[in-house]
Amino acid sequence: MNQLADNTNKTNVEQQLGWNREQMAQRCAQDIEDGSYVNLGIGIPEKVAQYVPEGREVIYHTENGLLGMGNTPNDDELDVDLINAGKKPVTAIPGASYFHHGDSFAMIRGNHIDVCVLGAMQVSAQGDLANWSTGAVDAIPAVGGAMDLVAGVKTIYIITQHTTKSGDAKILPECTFPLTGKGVVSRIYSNLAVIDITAKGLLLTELAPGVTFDYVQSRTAVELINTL
Amino acid sequence: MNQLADNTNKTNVEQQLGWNREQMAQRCAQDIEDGSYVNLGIGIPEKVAQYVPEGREVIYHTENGLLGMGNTPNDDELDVDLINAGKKPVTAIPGASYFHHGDSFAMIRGNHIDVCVLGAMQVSAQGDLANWSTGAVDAIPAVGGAMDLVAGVKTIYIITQHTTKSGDAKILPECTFPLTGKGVVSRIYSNLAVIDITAKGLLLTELAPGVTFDYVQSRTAVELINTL
Amino acid sequence: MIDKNISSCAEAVADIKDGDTVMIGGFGEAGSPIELIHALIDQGAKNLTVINNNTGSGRVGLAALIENEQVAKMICSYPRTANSLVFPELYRNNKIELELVPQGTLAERIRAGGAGVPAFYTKTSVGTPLAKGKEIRNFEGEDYVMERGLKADFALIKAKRADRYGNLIFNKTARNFAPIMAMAATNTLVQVNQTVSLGEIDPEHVVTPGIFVNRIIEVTNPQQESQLVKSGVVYPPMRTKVGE
Amino acid sequence: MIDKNISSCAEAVADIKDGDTVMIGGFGEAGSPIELIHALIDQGAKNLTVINNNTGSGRVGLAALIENEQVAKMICSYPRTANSLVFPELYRNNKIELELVPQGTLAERIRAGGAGVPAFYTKTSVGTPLAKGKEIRNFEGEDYVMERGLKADFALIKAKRADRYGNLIFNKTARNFAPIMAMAATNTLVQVNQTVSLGEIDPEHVVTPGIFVNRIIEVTNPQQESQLVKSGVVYPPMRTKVGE
Repeated sequence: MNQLADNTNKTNVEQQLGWNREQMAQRCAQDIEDGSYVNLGIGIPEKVAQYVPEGREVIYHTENGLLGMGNTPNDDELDVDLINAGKKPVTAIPGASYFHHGDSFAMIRGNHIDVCVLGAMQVSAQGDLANWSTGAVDAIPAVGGAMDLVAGVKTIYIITQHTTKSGDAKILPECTFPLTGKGVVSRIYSNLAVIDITAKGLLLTELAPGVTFDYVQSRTAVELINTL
Repeated sequence: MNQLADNTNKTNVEQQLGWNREQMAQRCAQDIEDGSYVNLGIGIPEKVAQYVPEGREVIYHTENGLLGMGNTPNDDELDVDLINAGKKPVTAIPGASYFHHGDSFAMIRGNHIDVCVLGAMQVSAQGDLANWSTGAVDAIPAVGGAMDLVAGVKTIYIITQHTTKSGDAKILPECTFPLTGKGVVSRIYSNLAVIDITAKGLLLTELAPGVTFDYVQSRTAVELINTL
Repeated sequence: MIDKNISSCAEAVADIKDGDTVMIGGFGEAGSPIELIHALIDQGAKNLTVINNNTGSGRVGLAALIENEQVAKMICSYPRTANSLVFPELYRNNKIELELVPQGTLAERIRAGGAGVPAFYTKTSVGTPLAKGKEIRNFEGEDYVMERGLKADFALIKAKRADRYGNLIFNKTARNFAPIMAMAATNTLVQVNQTVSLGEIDPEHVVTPGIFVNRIIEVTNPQQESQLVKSGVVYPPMRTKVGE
Repeated sequence: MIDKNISSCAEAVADIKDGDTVMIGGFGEAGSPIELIHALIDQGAKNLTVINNNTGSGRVGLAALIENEQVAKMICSYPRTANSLVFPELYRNNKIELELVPQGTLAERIRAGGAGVPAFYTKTSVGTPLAKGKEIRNFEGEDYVMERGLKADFALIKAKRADRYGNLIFNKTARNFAPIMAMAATNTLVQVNQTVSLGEIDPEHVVTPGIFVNRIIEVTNPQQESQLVKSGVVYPPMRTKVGE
């Protein structure tokens, strides 16, 4: 494990620096283009949908068989047979379509989905992602659709706290947790910065308000290239 | 080529012996069980449908995407978008379903169709079938769905003239034409006899009226086992 | 005459044998054939391999089948859910085997099994622990892992409507795994909310053609897993703990 | 705003390049996108690899595209039909390449290409000349041949109805290869008899979800290949023979 030197008792403060959860989702949403087909992971990624700038029409895919997922239903619209991949009730927009799991993952595996936004436990300098298991011996392993999404979707965005609750770096030379996919991540939206993963290295392209490059670098176990 | 010894000028007489085309189809139809899913090849096999005994309900599959194919349409029912695998107009029965080619051949390849009735150029003692090409150098090769059907359908029945127009045997120790499939044929309905292809050999189980075992044997390039 | 309707869930599951592989439709509770699963609990077949995306929740449906120790092995993508109590305990005590499969690979393996494809290649899981021990093969400069088709002796699924030929339509995202499981099982047993006459389902709208269906049981008002879990229902009702 | 409708077949096919691979829907004339094919003839891209079950009939549609010497290679299962005049002549003169593929293998290869599967195994063609040179592999005592997924730069297909998202429904057996070709092509161009508003196609009835569709052209009264052939129509109208 990559442990940062001075992480004692800094945790909560650190995770409150920069963008909060809503703002990370909002920042990511700016990069969702008009007309894209998008799959949003459970947690903060789900929030991206509400922040996509007006005037852009985006179609949401949920891997349990719906293209054109709409908002959370009102109580009177609830249907136990209409849920998302997180098993929460959703709605379907006009122009939606239902299909079975084979077809749904054909969309994913066949490179038809433009963008998938996921959370992360660790991301490596090469864009490897670990987000399904800590590898702990007593844990019940559960992967869901994460490996299919990272292998098949054209662009993978990650929204994550820059460090773990205990202050460990999540952006590492190599992931120490079991991988979800190798070389799959394009961009990270953390609470501190926006970082692009490129062949040249990790490019810091944007800083959250009140955060410095040096500070982000000190929270990152890989050398960052400052493009600002 | 396996040439029979005394085939000169016998051709037409020989092909008129025993069952005619309608009777071969009718004989085969007796073995189509109630409730089966059946795919019928172009030519004589197509005629089987009209002879299935009353009281049996059989569902016909056509590989271009229809389960529940009905009769030939009247002129006022014609729809160029509703055809069979031979590209002839058909109808759909109540309880039919349409699907795309991927799903249609999943039915075939996945062993879901019970019976397929096809024509043959040659059948070997091991149940190898040749029915798509003579291997002639100048011919335009065309295979269609024949190889998929013989590989995937549970039971393959063959309806064929016992010998070629020139009197050559079509039931041979080995096929000399390019194969459609190896070890795929279960039963042959010829104009002369019904022959089962088994691990023990070729069992002659039925003779057409006026035909003797010895006569059939003389028209067959493989030793037959007489079960009568 | 083709009539795939039968009169009870008990009759539907009667011939499931010890050691059989059983696919069970549903993604969480959406599409879960809870009445058929409960009939399988009553029937008692043991040592089953069960294929489902999850492992059930609470102590009803699939979770109850597992709690009743009828399942030797689960093949699934996500054995944890908020109300998953039964599987984790048995798993930690080595009383149940788990084959963890990425969700899309699981779906494609089932589809392949039904389509007569014994094996295929996918990029999913390459470079991860779930590819361990599997053949890796390079096509056009990219690595892929070979995955095997999955078949089953039985599929237990739920649909919205069926005719006597077994043509099925589904309700919204309750469709999920049911159509591909229907293809991959030797015997597909379907509980439907409503049976209709031939011709009432438009041939253009059929999702699962009848050829993939063997038995239909009308269950007009199926129970809802989440309601049962919320009410603390346990199946079978008399049981309070595994083995008692 | 997503609106995949465009105004002409010419605009739809404008960026097809020399050397591209083009899937063309249809089984015989059912589902043949004849107006799109004629637009491709007008456009003139050469050296194409075309994937279709057949090779067209008469001197219109796909046959006319071949006669116009735009097709370097055909991938198909059945290049002969009653009215197939053009392909046989070019083939015998070594002016066109043929990759003959069993129909179900062709369908599965296209479906695999669209589903991100680079290769799969099938029993079809084992022991026949069409398996020659291909990898044979034994699973559970049975031999299978490895077949590769097929992709295309463009798919030209015909549907009955579309909304602006590109959701499609088809008419009867004209559906055939269109849904899988839509999946396998980078750019899927669809001529439809009718365009409708969002929501007019029931989400349960959508056959091809819009994600697989790029451009929609409404052709209200498409020509019928068999009628054109019967009337002796030649496309383009001024041509009487190849090369003139």
